[in-house]
Amino acid sequence: APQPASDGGATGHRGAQGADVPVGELTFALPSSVSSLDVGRESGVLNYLVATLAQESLVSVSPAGKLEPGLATAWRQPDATTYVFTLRRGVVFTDGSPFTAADVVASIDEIRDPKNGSALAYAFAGVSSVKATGSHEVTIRLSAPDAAFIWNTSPGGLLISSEKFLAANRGKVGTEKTLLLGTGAYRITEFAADSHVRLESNPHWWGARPALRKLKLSFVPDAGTRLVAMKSGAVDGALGLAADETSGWASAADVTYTGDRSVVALAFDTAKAPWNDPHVRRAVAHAADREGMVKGILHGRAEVADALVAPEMWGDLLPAGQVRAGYAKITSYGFDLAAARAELAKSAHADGFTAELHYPSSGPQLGKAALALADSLKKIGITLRVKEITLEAWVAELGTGKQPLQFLWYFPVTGDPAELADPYLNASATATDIAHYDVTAVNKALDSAKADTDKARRAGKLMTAVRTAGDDLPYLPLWWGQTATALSKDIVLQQPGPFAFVGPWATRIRKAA
Amino acid sequence: MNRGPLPLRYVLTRVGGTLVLLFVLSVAVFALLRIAPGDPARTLLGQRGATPQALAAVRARYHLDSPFAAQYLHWLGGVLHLDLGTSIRTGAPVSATIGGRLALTGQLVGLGLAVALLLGIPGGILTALRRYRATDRAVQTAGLVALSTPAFAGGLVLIYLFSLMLRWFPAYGPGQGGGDRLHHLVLPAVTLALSVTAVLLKLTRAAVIRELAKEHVVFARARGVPERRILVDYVLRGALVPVLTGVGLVVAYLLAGTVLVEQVFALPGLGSLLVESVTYRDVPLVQAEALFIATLVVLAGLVTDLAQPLIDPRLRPARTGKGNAR
Amino acid sequence: MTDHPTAAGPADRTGTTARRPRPRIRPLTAAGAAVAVLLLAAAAFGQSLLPGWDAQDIAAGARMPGGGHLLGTDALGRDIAEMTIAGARSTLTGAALVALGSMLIGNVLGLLAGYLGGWTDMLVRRWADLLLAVPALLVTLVVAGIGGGGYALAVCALMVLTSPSDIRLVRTAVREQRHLPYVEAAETLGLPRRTVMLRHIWPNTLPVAVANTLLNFAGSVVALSSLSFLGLGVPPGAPDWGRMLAENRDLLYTNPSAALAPAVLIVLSAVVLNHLGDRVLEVFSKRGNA
Amino acid sequence: MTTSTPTAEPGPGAGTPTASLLDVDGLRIAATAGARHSIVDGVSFAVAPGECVGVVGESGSGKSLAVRAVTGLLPDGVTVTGGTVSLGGQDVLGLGPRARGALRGRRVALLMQDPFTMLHPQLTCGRQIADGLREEEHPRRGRAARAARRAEVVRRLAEVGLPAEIADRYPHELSGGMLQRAATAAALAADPDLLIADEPTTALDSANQAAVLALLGRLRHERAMGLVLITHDLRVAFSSCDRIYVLYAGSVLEHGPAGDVQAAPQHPYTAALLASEPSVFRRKDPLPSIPGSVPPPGSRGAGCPFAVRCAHVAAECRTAPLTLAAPPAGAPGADRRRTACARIGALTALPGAAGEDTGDAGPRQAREERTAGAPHAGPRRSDAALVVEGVGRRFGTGADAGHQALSDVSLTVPAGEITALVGRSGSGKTTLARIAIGLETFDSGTVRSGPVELRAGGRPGPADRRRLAAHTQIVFQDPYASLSPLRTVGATLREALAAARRNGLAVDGDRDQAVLALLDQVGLPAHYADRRPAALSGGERQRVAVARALAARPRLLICDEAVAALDVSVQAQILGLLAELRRSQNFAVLFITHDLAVVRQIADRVAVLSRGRVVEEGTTAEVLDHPRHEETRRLLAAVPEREVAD
Ligand SMILES: Nc1ncnc2c1ncn2[C@@H]1O[C@H](COP(=O)(O)OP(=O)(O)OP(=O)(O)O)[C@@H](O)[C@H]1O
Ligand SMILES: Nc1ncnc2c1ncn2[C@@H]1O[C@H](COP(=O)(O)OP(=O)(O)OP(=O)(O)O)[C@@H](O)[C@H]1O
Ligand SMILES: [Mg+2]
Ligand SMILES: [Mg+2]
Repeated sequence: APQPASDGGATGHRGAQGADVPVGELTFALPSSVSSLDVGRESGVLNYLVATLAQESLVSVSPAGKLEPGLATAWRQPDATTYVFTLRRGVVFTDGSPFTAADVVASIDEIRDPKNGSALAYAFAGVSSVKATGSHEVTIRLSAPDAAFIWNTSPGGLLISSEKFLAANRGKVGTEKTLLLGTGAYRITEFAADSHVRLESNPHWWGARPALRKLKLSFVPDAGTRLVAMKSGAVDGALGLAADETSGWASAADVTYTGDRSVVALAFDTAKAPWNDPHVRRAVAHAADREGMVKGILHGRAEVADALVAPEMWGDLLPAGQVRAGYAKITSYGFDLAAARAELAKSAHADGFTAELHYPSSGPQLGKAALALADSLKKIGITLRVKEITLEAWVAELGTGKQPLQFLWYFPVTGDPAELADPYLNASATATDIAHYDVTAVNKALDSAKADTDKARRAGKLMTAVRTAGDDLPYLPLWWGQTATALSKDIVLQQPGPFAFVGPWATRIRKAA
Repeated sequence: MNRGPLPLRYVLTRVGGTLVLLFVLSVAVFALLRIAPGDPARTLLGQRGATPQALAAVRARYHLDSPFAAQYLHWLGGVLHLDLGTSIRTGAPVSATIGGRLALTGQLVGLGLAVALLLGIPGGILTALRRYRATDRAVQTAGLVALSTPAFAGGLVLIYLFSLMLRWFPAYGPGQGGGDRLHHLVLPAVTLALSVTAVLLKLTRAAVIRELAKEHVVFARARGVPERRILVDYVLRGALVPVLTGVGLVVAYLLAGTVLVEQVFALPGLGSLLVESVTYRDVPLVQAEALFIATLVVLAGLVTDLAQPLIDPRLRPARTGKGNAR
Repeated sequence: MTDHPTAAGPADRTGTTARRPRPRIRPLTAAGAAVAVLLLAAAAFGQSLLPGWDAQDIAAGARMPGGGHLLGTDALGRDIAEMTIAGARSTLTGAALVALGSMLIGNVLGLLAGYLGGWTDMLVRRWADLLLAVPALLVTLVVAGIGGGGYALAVCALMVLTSPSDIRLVRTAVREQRHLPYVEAAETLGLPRRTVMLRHIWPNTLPVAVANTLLNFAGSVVALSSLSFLGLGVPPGAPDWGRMLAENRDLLYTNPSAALAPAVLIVLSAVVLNHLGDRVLEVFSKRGNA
Repeated sequence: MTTSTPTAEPGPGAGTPTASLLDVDGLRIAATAGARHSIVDGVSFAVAPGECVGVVGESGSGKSLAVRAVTGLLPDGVTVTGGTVSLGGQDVLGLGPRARGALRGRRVALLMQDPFTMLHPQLTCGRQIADGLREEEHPRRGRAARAARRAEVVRRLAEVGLPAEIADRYPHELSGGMLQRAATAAALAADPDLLIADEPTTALDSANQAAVLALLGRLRHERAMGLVLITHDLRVAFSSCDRIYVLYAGSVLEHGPAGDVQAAPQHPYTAALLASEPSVFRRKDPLPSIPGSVPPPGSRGAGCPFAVRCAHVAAECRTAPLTLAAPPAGAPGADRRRTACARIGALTALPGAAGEDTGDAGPRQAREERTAGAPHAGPRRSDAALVVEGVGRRFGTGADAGHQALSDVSLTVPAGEITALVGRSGSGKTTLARIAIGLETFDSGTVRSGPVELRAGGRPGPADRRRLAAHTQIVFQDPYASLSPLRTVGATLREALAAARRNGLAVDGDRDQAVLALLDQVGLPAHYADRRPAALSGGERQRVAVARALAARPRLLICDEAVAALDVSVQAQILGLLAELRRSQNFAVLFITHDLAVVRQIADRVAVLSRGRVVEEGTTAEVLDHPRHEETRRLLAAVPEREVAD
């Protein structure tokens, strides 16, 4: 299995060792509110942190990003469009009912039902049928080959509940009264929307009993309050901290930074002036002081991005070394205002122009980056107006194509480069290709990679697509993000990696040795 | 004191006026949410899942694409049956969601109001009695600073002092159970009360000073009515109506303050619910909550209005015309 | 003290020709006025006197005080001291706009309602009641939040929502003046009603309106910075105390001055404005011609 | 400035009763806020049990402050700076606030001017009377005690002539006269030895005035209580007090037995005051007045404060310290009197109220002269300045019963004549005046104000308002609110002139010149054009108000109680001014007043209004000398004047 790249991986103070003794109850702060536990309903990043403790998927993802057995002990792919999962036996839901194939089918059908408007619907959009082909066997057929599909059966795309439960509680799942039902390592015992969730370990879980018996996740949206809570000992740790927030935390906690595979990029609409002019895009790329942004705005807690796809996203497709080598060949546009001016002079907009860039209020670091960019663009004659809008408005704006210059801010849920490459670089993905990037070679490479079951060949095709796009600059990748986990000095989180929070992360909490 | 019954006409006019006010407000809120740009369906589906079919399904489910009047009537019909719809974001019934938050915010506002009343009114009386002296100036200055400090900044300072330095009170969260809840709500309530206390202080001080200067107070002194009785029965009674009106008005301040205070202290109350619902454009929730808050404020106003004739006989209908001296 | 008689009978004879002593200017008030002038000067000239206030040094990032930066720098490497001075403009302008706009609305509607009475009065009063029934900050939050977070929208919403206090105040003041002999004398001179309203009544209601405007100004500084704290308010990058406070809050435990400087100025300007407003009211109510 | 020396004080031998209830000696009061200046400069007076002492003097002379100092209730911003006050032999100035508070109610109580503000609006009258009862005699706790208190309250109400049910009434449910009685009962609740009544009747109409004065007199006798009556109304003081102190600008200028002082004043100020008081029985032609006005505190020179206005002033008056000395023997009651006039020896008998003054031709002759030109049959309608016919006005609509302020009122104001409108408070005088000038609507009847026909039920339109403005102008009662506080006198007058020009008056010459001419007409110096109202005295303000009205060269001037708020000296000035202007400009005047003496002094005709109806109308002489209607007789009877002339 590929190890996380050294600079994208954990940079904690101590090794992830811990004593194997039971831990009573811990409280962790989460940085914003959760008002529904159902990830299909409220598709925030934080819901996953909670839901993956209580619910499982067919396959699981190791902290390093490797696909491993989950509720399916094995899976095979008889042909390019068929997946057969053999389910684990003897598993029970936390309400005591046994886990069977019908539950899997019901869970997937729930997501696919357009009436439910599930946020996960995209993951099963290419599925033509889901059938229980035995009491403990499920067969999924796709309408077209999709080599990355297996990732959609990991917690990022599917969390399984019981058929009976789903039928009885349609539309109410994840609320205070109707908690999540799953087979996971923990059982949710209490949920107060926008306040906290309580969980306790599930004695009937099929895995090893976790050391941490009970935990409480508190939602503390205010950064200052969060820090005071840590300093005053009201919480034992905090998850999902923004990189720029952690400066005050060092004295109170151990802070671990891990690449979270997320990417922040600028998307140029290549179908619209002035962004259809590659010189303009290059001028902007040269004017973006990405090193400075990472250093200044993110306090060094991020990595300057060479491409849209973070290196960890290649998972077990391609060894880290080869990913880096491939990325190294992408034309790099270093910070160079003179070069930027020269590019702009070559363009059809030599006298400069005015553009607008919106960022979501939940991403202040994006705003700061935009301001930094505006500052240097001003020097080459481009006026960039920066505007803050709500996350809601920003999300709504993304697909509409009204803004020719946009931020792309993406948190992947899988460990496959296609998750980003397919929607954003393939011209056939009309809803998501916000750059309207349409290069035949790239389209072809992506299409054939989709059907290719050979890992190496597929990796090659994807790399071609990513590299070509890197040179063409429909997106200017700014940085690959990191997330910070702060834990009090007497506990540790084993194996903190870029995929640490895709699975039941709390099972890896230990008392510090 | 024998209290005549409340004038019926007065009560009816006030209650009728309140109902009209609420109706206009509900239309306004409803219109506002429809006019505003953005699309809750998209937010709901997130970045990845916004396929046209899914969008259409969501819109149909929440009646997002029917005409305005139809939407409003549908909603109003629901409201009259005590059905406020379901939250787009959580799928839970709006009434239950609001109901679930009500207790905490109610306690917060109640405690805040209690703090404000207990500090502001006696403070106002004290400063009025000691007017233009050192105590008065000191208290007034403190009030001025309290009034001028944004709630979130005040909250941060209090957290820093009392949670981090002195460790007297917890920094965040609602706590569990009566005593613990109270312990958790002390700092938020004080934060919430800061500016309102200052407002009540100012108001009470002005009202008491105005009353103290009244002829009837001088006359009461001049005929030997004991000082204490003058203060309680004459001065304070006279100041009651303006202070009461002020208390009715500060309810609005308090409710507005909860937004910031709940944010700072991570309290899951109506204020933070509103912020979240606004961010996600959870139309049914925002609508119901806005209306709910407006109703509270309007009711507070109504109560103070109706209380006035009870306190002030001049506002009651005269039993007989002015008699003539005989 | 009022100078006009009670409804009942001949004038109160205690109002005499003696001119009451002019209210002394207290040292505190003088200091307040000086601070207000300084703040206004910073708002007016700060940005031109400090041409480099928005110079970024992004690679250097947030620095501690020292090295030519009195209060350190923010995440974009901008000097916090200079930003704070430059920030007076947007904070105070926004709040002043709210206060003045509300004063304008309040004076126009209050004057019309108070002078004309009848239907106009009824409508204006209902309108004020309606606005009073909604907590201003909440509505601004909803309007600005849902309407797309525009600063202009927030200022306008706050302006409209602040106006009922002005409307009521001016209306009451006008109604107090409305039937005073000097107004009726102007009417019996055959002066047009507009003239009576604008030249006779209005100037006499002005002191209360001015005092209230100062108080509203102070309130708006606080309200706008609260909105900035919630992420609604001035556009990003603009120097604004509320925004700076919100943005630099995470520096609180490393470089407290980054967050404290704007916070202190918010509180200071609100205190000064509140104090001046109170004083104006006090002085004019003592003079008895408010 | 002076202190009255102890030797000049009325000693025991000087006829004052020995067991003094109140002894004020050399009391000084000064303002402490802002510039420190003296307000009361060493005032001494004494009150014996059962005695009624009157303190008279023009507005601002320090009457109220002096007695408030006695009760320890000085307002903020003024303090006692010297002298002694002893109540029943006990020096009270040295006592702490608590001890002084304990004296109030029992030793001394204060009754104030305005019955409408003196009682707490939210407490019943009974409750407020009970609050003052002595606690040891009427305990508050216990059922029986409460019933006893209630009975006591009823008894107290009966004492002031009010029925028991008043105990449960709130002040706003009572009339002014009833309120003043209730307040009196409250003031007497703790049975004080001394009652100080500070202008107790000023806010009442003459009928109520007389009743309240009678009540106070009766109570004083029944209770053998000392009574200090503060008033600016000389008639009131002389008719009901035993002794009189004349206060002027913070000093006592004269004191002595009421009858003696009235008959033979020993100070020119007293004499001038008495002279300028109009009489209800005869017209004084001209009515003497005192020039100028009371100097405000802080601008008083050395010597006699009255020197600047005194007709008999000599050099010594401006320098000699003020001392109270006995008048020369021979003056009535000389042994019991003191005067502060330094020239008392030099001045021969000053005219008193009894003395027939300057060139008065006698009442009947004057009357005949005046009425000779006017036909007895009544005024001619054709050239009348104002014709009111069958006018009715009802206030209040809908549910509450409403109040018929005017019913079927007809009145004619002939051109060039002064018509007085009299009636008790609330009779509808002001309402009628406001209707005549278009400030108030009316329900029925017709009103013709010169060329303008006003219609019932609506306000005049802009054109009518202008024509009305050119014909009719008004002077209001309250000089303090009559002028826009922010505008200078000049600006006010310029605006009036501009309005007059717009309304069709041909004003020739320069506007500033016209302003000066107006000021000159009302007897104000030119430099007053730059002053703001705050810098003017009440009389001066009223002159400006007259000047503003004159700017339009009206044919009808309505004066609504235009002199009611002024001191007699100033009232005389304004009355003289009006009479003279009427002569020179020949406009008609509708003169509203409740003071029959003023009517006698100025009016050609008089109409009596009672409860919204005109009950009597005729020439002044007819109506005042041979009243036909009950109401007129009652009004006349209420005038507190001893008929000295007839
Ligand atoms: N609180 C005060 N502070 C300063 N000066 C005052 C105050 N109260 C009264 N004065 C001044 O003291 C003087 C005397 O006032 P006072 O009220 O005793 O007069 P008065 O003789 O009772 O007059 P009036 O007939 O008008 O009641 C006036 O010139 C007045 O302006
Ligand atoms: N605007 C009004 N609304 C209701 N009632 C009114 C109004 N104006 C006057 N009245 C009533 O009409 C009656 C006549 O009042 P008006 O003022 O004309 O009396 P007045 O003779 O001028 O009395 P005063 O001597 O007290 O000035 C009074 O009972 C008064 O209460
Ligand atoms: Mg007085
Ligand atoms: Mg009147």
